[in-house]
Amino acid sequence: MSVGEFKPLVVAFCCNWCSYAGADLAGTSRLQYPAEVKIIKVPCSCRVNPLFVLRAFQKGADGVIICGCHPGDCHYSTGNYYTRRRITLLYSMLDYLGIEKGRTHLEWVSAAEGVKFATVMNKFVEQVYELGENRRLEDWRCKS
Amino acid sequence: MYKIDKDNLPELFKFLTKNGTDVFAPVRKGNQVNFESFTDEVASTLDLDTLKTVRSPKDFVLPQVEHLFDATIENKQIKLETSPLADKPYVIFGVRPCDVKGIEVLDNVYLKDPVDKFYQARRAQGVIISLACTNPQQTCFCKSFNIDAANPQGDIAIWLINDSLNWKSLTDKGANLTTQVKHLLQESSDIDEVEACQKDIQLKIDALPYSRGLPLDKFTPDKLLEIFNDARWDELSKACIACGTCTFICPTCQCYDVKDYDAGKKVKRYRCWDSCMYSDFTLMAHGNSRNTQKERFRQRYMHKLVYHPDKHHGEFSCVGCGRCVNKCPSSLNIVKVIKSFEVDN
Amino acid sequence: MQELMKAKAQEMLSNGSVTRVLAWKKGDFETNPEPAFFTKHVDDMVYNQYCATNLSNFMVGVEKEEGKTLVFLKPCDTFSFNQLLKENRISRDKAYIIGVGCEGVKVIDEMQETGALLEKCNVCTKIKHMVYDELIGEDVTRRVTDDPLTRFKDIEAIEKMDAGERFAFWQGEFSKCIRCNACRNACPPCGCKKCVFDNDNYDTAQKANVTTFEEQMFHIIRAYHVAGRCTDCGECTRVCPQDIPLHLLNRKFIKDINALYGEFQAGADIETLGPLTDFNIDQDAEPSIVYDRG
Amino acid sequence: MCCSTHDELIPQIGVITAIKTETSDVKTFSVVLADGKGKAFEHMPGQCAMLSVPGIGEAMFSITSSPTNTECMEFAIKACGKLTDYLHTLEVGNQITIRGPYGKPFPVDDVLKGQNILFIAGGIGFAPVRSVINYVLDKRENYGDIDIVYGARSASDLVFQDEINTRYKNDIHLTVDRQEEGWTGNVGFVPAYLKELGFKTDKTAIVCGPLIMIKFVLAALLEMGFKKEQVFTTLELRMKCGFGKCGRCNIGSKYVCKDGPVFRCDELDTIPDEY
Repeated sequence: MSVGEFKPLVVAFCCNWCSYAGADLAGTSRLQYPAEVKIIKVPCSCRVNPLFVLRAFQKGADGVIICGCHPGDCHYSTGNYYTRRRITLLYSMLDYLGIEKGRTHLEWVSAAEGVKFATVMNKFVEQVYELGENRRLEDWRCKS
Repeated sequence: MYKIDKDNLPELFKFLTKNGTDVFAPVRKGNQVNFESFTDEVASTLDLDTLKTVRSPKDFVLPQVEHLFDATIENKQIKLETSPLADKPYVIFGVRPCDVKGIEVLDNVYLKDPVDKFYQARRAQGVIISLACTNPQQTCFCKSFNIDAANPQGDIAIWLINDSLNWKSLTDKGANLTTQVKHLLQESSDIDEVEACQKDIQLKIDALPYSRGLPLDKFTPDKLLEIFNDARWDELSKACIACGTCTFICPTCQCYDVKDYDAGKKVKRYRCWDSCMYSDFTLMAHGNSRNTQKERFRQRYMHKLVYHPDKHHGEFSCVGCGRCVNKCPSSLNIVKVIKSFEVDN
Repeated sequence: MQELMKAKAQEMLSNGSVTRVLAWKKGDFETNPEPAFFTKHVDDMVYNQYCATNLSNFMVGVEKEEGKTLVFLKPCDTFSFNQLLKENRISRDKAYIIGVGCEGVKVIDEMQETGALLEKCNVCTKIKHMVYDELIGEDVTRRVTDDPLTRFKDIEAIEKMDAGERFAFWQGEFSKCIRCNACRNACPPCGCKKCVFDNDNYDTAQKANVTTFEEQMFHIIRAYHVAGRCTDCGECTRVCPQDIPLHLLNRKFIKDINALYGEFQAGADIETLGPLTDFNIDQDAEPSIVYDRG
Repeated sequence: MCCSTHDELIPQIGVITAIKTETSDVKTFSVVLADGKGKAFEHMPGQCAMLSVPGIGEAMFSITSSPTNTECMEFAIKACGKLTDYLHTLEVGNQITIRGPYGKPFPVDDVLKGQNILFIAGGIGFAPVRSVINYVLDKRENYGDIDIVYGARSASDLVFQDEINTRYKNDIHLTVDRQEEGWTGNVGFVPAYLKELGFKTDKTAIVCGPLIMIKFVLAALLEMGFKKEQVFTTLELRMKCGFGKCGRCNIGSKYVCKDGPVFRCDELDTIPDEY
């Protein structure tokens, strides 16, 4: 693949109750967000095991974004408080290992924030475009 | 016999790599010495003084991972694309006498009925240049397995005396390589010097703590059941934490697993080293024939000391390199096992 | 000290107050004692500066067995014991803990002293036993440093590199990994019955590092699974046959946890919630703190 | 052997030409080469083959058909693991990979020739035995009397019903573990039934089934006056290569894949009890 053709793959883990509904709202409101984003619905953002993030990269993702309810709004009361700590540590570790910071992101998106969802996705995909193809966390077997 | 100065080795290696032969030689990185591919960058960190590389030269004939084929499934049709066999010549430089024997043990498994073609191809491409152990260490017990550290085997043998390498080719492969690099070697007839070096090595070996005879005569195939059922295995295996360190650094451990990796567009099948210390080694749908760590631990040592000799005319599949003595997290090792059988029950 | 320990162990075995003794047994050399269970005589027991193994981990193995176990623990090993206790993997009443002093564990190579102490001993601050029934001998444990931050010096050095350098550094280290699982098996909190890397239902169970990705994945996930539970006992680095500085991963988590969620030492007690099983509604930082710093 | 130009670990491609549902969890698959060249290889009764679906796994299966079946090879497979579950989802026309044959067969052309043979099988253990029975029936003149004792957990777990009702009808004695409606045959475990039937000892026995059954059948046979030398059995352990290299299927110094899977029962006394 030459550089000019680079089209990233972005995986978005969205919580069922807020962010996934937010994405829905973005869709029904006819707001544009990039087709590079592939959404995976999870019951709660705290369902996202660090292994999921790594495996998304392994299978060819160039960026991974996790979306959940705003702190305080979790459908399960406290799920996203755990997410907050876990993902902070994970991102910090990835940074420590020399993985580009821009490849991972976490954003709180409520069911009412269709606009925010679209904006966040646009911005994140743009950021991944700038970073280019994921090289540091890739598994060549899944690319060839 | 030939000679070459230690300082001229990089030149020799460069000549070989330029002519399409990969060279692997012991290179120091941090606290460790391992066989690395020779490049200009590593020339300054060549290390012929450290006795043992952490990983054994088994890597070159039986790599930890070997791709077998790629499979694609399209429209219910399976297509296989077989991985090519090794076809690039290489030289492993500085293999210790015990490790040379280790490769011979692997040969006896992989080059016989049926021949393993991947192994055979790698083996055929390689020239082994062995290095006598001028400074054997106290974890060595090669003498117990009748390996002469002063008389290394392989294709070419080398004695390092006062920074100069005494070079003697032992096989046709070795002779061919010698001819190829003759212009970089000097003729030599210092047989006395080599003999003196050999004597010196043998004296040092004799003085090692483990050279005073391990009771290997206790391990004979006719006593297979008796040893297998011995109560001592319980005690011996208690400290084992079921890691694969001993297996993976061992120059003769030969078991492998066959695995598939589904990479989306294709499935990659490869084989990789496996360890009998792992619980899934013998796990089947209906159960496990070796359920406890004691059984797994016993399997490893029984294989080395009884099963392998039973199948291969009395040849032990341990060469006394001492790597397990050095590296076991729980300080277990084959010497402790052998010694514990010294007294009959 | 060794003689006191032997006498005590023999006494407790003989009068039946314990069924077995977990300690170290003499090896072929002075330098390679192995962890061992004694049930009758303790003649072969030793205790010296080569007794490195964290015996707490072996307590998990005898949890299901009958009777009480007398176990000798160095100060830092007691943290692991507490951590295991907290996770209900061992029970307190099945152990009789005798705390022994520690002057640091010596590094050996080819069964010979190298003159160095284990890295963890060079930055040791764990001088007190966290849990014990009895302390034996005079206290020989020495404090190395009064500055608890000393142990984060190496981490800071890596943090100061740029991303490319960090990546190159870790690639160099991870590429040495032979996936022998020694770090996993020697680690007290790493105790899943079926490790995700052994579970055939996932394609993470590949047994070997086929690609550089798998080297990274194994170590990131392993470190992450013990984040907030790692007592920094240093067993992973000690047992690694390939000398990978694995403690630098675990300690990075500890450093982050301390900085973000307040000082925490796993194994210091058995009541405090672990940092990853707890939260602070108002004060926890957002993950964006990672993007914002340097 | 297959692919003489390349390594033994590289399989051939086979295609499933028929699937017969034997019981709720056993299906018999007929396999030929995908390139239309017929059977993948010739084998002898008791030998095994490595079947695989790339991406799912590879495992050793005994070949259920007799070599006298010149058209295809059959495998009776019970769904009990990752690969076997997947195989059960396959349809006629799907491809799998196959390599073999592996192992030492039953000595049908020497020791067993001219003998009266007693076949004893339990559950899916009938699969390898069927290969021998069909071989013997197809070369009937070479052998003496034959008897088959076959047991399963319930009547619906009996495999190869068609053949039981036709070809084997006159020679077979069936038993199920527990009484059930509509079952008129014997009820009880195989070893007990065996003693009840009370065979003469002028036979050679071939036993296959769950390990625990093999052990009890052997005890029963010895009690009835059989010698261990008269009894053959076939074992299985986890295998990866199939030819004595991968190092896991050994019992003592014998590899089940290469020195077995068929063992004469007196041989079992010389190897450790680790199977």
